[in-house]
Amino acid sequence: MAVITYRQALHDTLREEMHRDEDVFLIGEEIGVFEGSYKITAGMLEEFGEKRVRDTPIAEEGFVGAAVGAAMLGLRPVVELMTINFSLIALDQIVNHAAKIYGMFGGQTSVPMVLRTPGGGGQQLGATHSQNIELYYAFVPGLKVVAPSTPADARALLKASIADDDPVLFLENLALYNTKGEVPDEPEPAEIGKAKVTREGSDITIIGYSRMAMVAGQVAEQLESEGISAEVVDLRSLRPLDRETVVESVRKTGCAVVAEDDWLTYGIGAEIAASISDGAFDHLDAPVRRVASAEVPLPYAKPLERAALPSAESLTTAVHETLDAVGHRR
Amino acid sequence: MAVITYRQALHDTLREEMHRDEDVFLIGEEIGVFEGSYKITAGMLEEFGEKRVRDTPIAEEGFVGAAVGAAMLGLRPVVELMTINFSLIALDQIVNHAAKIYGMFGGQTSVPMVLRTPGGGGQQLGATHSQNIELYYAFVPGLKVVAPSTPADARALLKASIADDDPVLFLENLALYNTKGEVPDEPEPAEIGKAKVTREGSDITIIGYSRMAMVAGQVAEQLESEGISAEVVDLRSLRPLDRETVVESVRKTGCAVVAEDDWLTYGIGAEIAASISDGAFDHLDAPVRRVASAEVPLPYAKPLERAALPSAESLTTAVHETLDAVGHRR
Amino acid sequence: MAPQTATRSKASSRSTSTKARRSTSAARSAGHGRFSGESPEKLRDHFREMTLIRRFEERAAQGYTQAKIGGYCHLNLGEEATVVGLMHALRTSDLLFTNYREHGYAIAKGIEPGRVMAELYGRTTGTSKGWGGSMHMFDVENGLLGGYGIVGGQIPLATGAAMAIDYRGGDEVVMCQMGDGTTNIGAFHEALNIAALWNLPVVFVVVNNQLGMGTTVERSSAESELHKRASAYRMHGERVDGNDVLAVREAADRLVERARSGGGPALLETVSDRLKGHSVVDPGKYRSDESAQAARQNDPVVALRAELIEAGILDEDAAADIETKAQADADAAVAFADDSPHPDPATLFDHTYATPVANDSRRLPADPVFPSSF
Amino acid sequence: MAPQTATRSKASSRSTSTKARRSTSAARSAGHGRFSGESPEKLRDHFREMTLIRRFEERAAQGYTQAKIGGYCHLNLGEEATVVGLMHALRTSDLLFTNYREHGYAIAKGIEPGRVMAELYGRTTGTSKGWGGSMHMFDVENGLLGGYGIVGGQIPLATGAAMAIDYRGGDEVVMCQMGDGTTNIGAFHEALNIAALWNLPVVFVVVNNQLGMGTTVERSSAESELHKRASAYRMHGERVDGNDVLAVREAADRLVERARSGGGPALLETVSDRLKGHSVVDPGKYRSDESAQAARQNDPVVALRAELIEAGILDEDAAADIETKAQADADAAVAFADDSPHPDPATLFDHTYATPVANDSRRLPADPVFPSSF
Ligand SMILES: Cc1ncc(C[n+]2csc(CCOP(=O)(O)OP(=O)(O)O)c2C)c(N)n1
Ligand SMILES: Cc1ncc(C[n+]2csc(CCOP(=O)(O)OP(=O)(O)O)c2C)c(N)n1
Ligand SMILES: [Mg+2]
Ligand SMILES: [Mg+2]
Repeated sequence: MAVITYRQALHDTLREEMHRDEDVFLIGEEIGVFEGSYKITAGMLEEFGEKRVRDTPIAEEGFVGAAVGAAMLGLRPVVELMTINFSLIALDQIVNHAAKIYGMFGGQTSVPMVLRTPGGGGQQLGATHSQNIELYYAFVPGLKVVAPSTPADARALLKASIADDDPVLFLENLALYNTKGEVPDEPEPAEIGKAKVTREGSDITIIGYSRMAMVAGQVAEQLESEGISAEVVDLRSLRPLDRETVVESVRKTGCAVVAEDDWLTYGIGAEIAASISDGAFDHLDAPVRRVASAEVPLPYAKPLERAALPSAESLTTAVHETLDAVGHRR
Repeated sequence: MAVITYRQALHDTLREEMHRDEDVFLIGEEIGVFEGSYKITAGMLEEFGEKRVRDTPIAEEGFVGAAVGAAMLGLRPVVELMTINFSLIALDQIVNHAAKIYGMFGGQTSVPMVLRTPGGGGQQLGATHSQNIELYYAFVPGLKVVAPSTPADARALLKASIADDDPVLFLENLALYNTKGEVPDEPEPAEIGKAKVTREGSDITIIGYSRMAMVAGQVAEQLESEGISAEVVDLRSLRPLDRETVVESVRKTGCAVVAEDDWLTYGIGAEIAASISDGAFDHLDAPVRRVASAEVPLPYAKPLERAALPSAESLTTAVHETLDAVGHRR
Repeated sequence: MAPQTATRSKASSRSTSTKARRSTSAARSAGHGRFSGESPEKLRDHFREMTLIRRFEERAAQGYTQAKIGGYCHLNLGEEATVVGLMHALRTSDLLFTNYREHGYAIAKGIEPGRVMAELYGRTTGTSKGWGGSMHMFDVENGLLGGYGIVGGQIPLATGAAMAIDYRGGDEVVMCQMGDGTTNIGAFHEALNIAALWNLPVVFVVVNNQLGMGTTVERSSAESELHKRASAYRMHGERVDGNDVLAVREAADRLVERARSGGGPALLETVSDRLKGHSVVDPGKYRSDESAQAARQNDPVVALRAELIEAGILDEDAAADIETKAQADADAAVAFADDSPHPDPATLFDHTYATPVANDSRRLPADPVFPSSF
Repeated sequence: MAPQTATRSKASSRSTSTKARRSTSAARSAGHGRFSGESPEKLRDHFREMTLIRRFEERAAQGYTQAKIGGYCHLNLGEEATVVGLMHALRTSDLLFTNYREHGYAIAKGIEPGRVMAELYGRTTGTSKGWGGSMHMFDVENGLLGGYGIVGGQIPLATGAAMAIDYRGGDEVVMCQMGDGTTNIGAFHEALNIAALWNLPVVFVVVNNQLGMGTTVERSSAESELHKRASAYRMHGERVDGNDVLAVREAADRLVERARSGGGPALLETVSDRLKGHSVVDPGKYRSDESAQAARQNDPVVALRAELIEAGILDEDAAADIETKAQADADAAVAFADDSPHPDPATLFDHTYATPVANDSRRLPADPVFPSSF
């Protein structure tokens, strides 16, 4: 067990997989000479050479599509999309091609590829560079979408994603790269499609993924000092979605808050709230509450950006108000 | 009042708006010489000339972006995207540009444009040509999304969309073009952002939009003959979303089924179900049920396609089972 | 016909429409000389294949009208010389990516016509087990890596396949077919740049049938000599008469072997006609009578038949035999398709994922989100 | 320098890097002759503006280091001659679309430096009221129709603006700036084709600073003489020395007036250097010492100063005065920005829609979906 950053966990795992399997290669903008916009691939061009660490022109549709084509022939490309915002340009190749090629041709060829990309706001990057649009992928049958919140999960899920024969969108987050956590030296690949109760509790369930799963853990810890026992569920996989783990927790606690970085209306949390309201119908003591971004094109100026994004404070408020609604004593 | 098809309603309204306002023009693939893939614009090139009915190369990103740029200068382009499936290629221009230009530049220029596009499956067009991905637009602040289900609403909402100073995604449906209905000769523009109770009832609420709002109406009529009184809410606008009208109906009926053509998980219905479960929490007698497409890349073969898509039958089953759950006598 | 290269500055500036085409009479006057060095058997084979594709497509149109075939249905009528010429340049192990107008390619690449028709009929014996339909044929064994319905979608994929061949040091070549209208989409630009930059073994073929639906090349492409667009990537580009099976074969052969031996990608433009509408349902009203008439006069199947007879390579009887056989094969394909089973709705969830996964949704529309047991 | 056109076949094949640039000594030896016919006042103006941009960008870098500026921050250091030369070709009513590296353009197009700095500082007095930041400046009055952060995103928009001008019969011209790396994205291809096809009044400018982040032109563009890519659209293309403000101005003037008088779109490539990293935070480790050194030696501000002094158009004192004034203006811009108010969080929902609409969500993260009153 070593304590390393999320960035390091990604870097180590990529290297390990590159050593393990000749068919694994990296492709994306600025991953080689520039060493990656967020330095995940630092040093890897030197270690593995141009064939396996491939800098591309600025042509998201072209190089993502090329990775799909290479995967159809059995290579295992790991694509870096500089941020999820730029993935829109490649969306046709991902949604209409990567996700459909296996089914549309009757199961004749699989598309074993991983698309790594960070989402997230809070860096004053403005409306076009701060989005949380994992929904665009999580919605699509044929894709798998994972969203680790810890270095350990980043490592275990990246291993699983590379081993998987289907296209996997691997969601990272700008705010997580420098976070630290314990990572087993020889981790097992995680099972894609499984959520995890990362903290047990009895008063309320907080559900999150990616950055907000981390925030949820911090809030739960803080709540404990107030005498509130919050259970935290980290979704980890957005597609497939592990409704059972979420619902089981809420059946126990009787109330829930969903924490997400994306916009509220039609966001990931809508499905979580709908699923809880359905699966825990007889157990819910209050409506499921959602904490999400304000529905605006995210402004650049710090005071506006701060007001628009969910945080430990807004999550705490929602937990308190939900507990008030169920008559929980603090 | 004349009884006309949905196609005719669109055609008439486009002509009328072109005559009313010189700044309105049409742009898209095959809308002129070919008269439109679905013939909405038949005869209009001849009537209005090449300047105002502009055939484009196959370049969705290019011509949609050009329409955005023209709208920034005050023209009012009405874009036809041949089907919503091809809109993915233009998504960056719609989501990162059209939707954000007003806010990102501090409100200095609006983008008054309409994007008309049909969605829908059921025509054996296969996985890439049968999608219901209105979610991609409904999710985005800065866009407005309307989805009329009748010729009258098609006409009234198209007028409202062209009059609106923001980018509006106007969702049509392949299965609606030939449907007929009464249309007032001099309609008022509809108010964007408002749902409508299209049929009153007391036992259950069925919520739908676009094709499934029409199917919901047919099912409700059929149910009446069984002695079931179903209220139907046609959302009409997906963004903004009129939660109040939906919730008020369910507060009255005590149970609800959402009918949608898209995939269930993270689909439009998730938000509807979550909102009902929240806003009608104390009035709901059973979980909100969703009827949606099976989560697969839609196959070509008819028996498979039929099994995957929602229909009057599957909606009826869901209504029956929901009424059973609340103990309603039939 | 001398190859025209877009990378050389002296590329001729013939217009897109008729000039690039050898007129039938010119072909005839070339007489036997034009076929010298060709094995008569091979020439007859070309005619046989072109005729089979013609008959097959006619039966497909019929099947569509009878509602045996659904969705969109785009035919290769008028493109038979191009299809056969191109496919003769490929080995079975070479990989082909096409657009949605690919029935003829599937057959010429070696797939049984019955399996192609069965796909149109949506049957389990089809090339894609009925999951793909007319636009989405696929067959690993014969190296057809897919017909694709999204305009331009196949171009990055083909480029990636070539990258994989290069990565592994294989000697296969990828051919990527597309239409004239498709050269205007972003994916074309991005992929060709990448292919040239990385010197990948891929030959891009623009089948210029002079129309994208109802839009002429001149109304959609600012550079209407499409092969010249290769120059934006320092890529070799050239144009041939798409109605001339030998010219197409020669150019394709040369460019495929060039790519195979490390010479890099190329862009080949073939110029021909669309004999019918964009798809079976399109009456083509936007087309002038003269243009439709001219297309019929350039019919490559009719022309080759006449040329082969004039050159003494075929006689009327032999030609008729070939035609009868082609008709029988097309009919047999229909019979095979019609006798084949429809997919069982129970298989609906069989092809969402290659690696099974926890919590995958397998819900039919009437099913609740949670099974009652939960 | 004679214009090189990509549509003419004899375009020279100089390499991208140094050859296209006039060396400082060559410029010097051109002596007074090179400036003949130029008004000395205008030449001093060019130097003044270039110096102001230089000082402004240095202060922006400082503001970023002090965390007064957030997000990404891309500077025009090394591109001052290009920026000033281009902007002098435009009228106030002409419209400019740029990428995210646009501070200098905003100033040279006529916007008060204080408002540009205030945008970087995220204040209400900024060009976009603090909503846009470094990458997203906008000002209708001065015809800046936006800096855009998505690579290539501005190209279709600019094309559409030109379409609107054409639609209305106006005489404005659109200029669309972009970087070298941007010529590889699909939007470039789609938009240039459309602009050429419809003969729109737009001049596309590729500011070839020879790097896209850490990627050289040769590693990203198969045709590295980027102006030649215009030929794929039968569009006029040419290349000039981006370190030479007069060469840039002359070419831009000519192409803008050509577009204004119905001559259609053109592609102008300017070749210069990036003096610093891609953005303020980039140390540029991937760059060789020689390349960075060469860039510094080609510094266009230093070169113009020396040339003007040698030609007797400036003396040391006058030059120093201009520099002092530029520094004072940059400092004043900072002071203005720093004194300006931050936006009030209560204005968060002010700019989602131009036409108010029923049921718009105005929820803060901690707010419930339904107000308790519902
Ligand atoms: C991205 C996209 N846009 C539009 C369409 C609709 N469409 C299908 S075929 C076609 C015309 C293509 O013309 P061309 O490339 O010349 O090929 P051809 O049909 O002539 O073989 C169009 C516009 C599509 N399938 N995909
Ligand atoms: C679609 C898209 N992909 C990637 C990026 C990230 N990115 C920002 S600037 C840049 C390099 C652009 O290079 P160039 O066009 O030469 O412009 P320069 O920065 O040199 O002015 C990249 C890759 C982006 N903003 N948008
Ligand atoms: Mg064509
Ligand atoms: Mg650059």
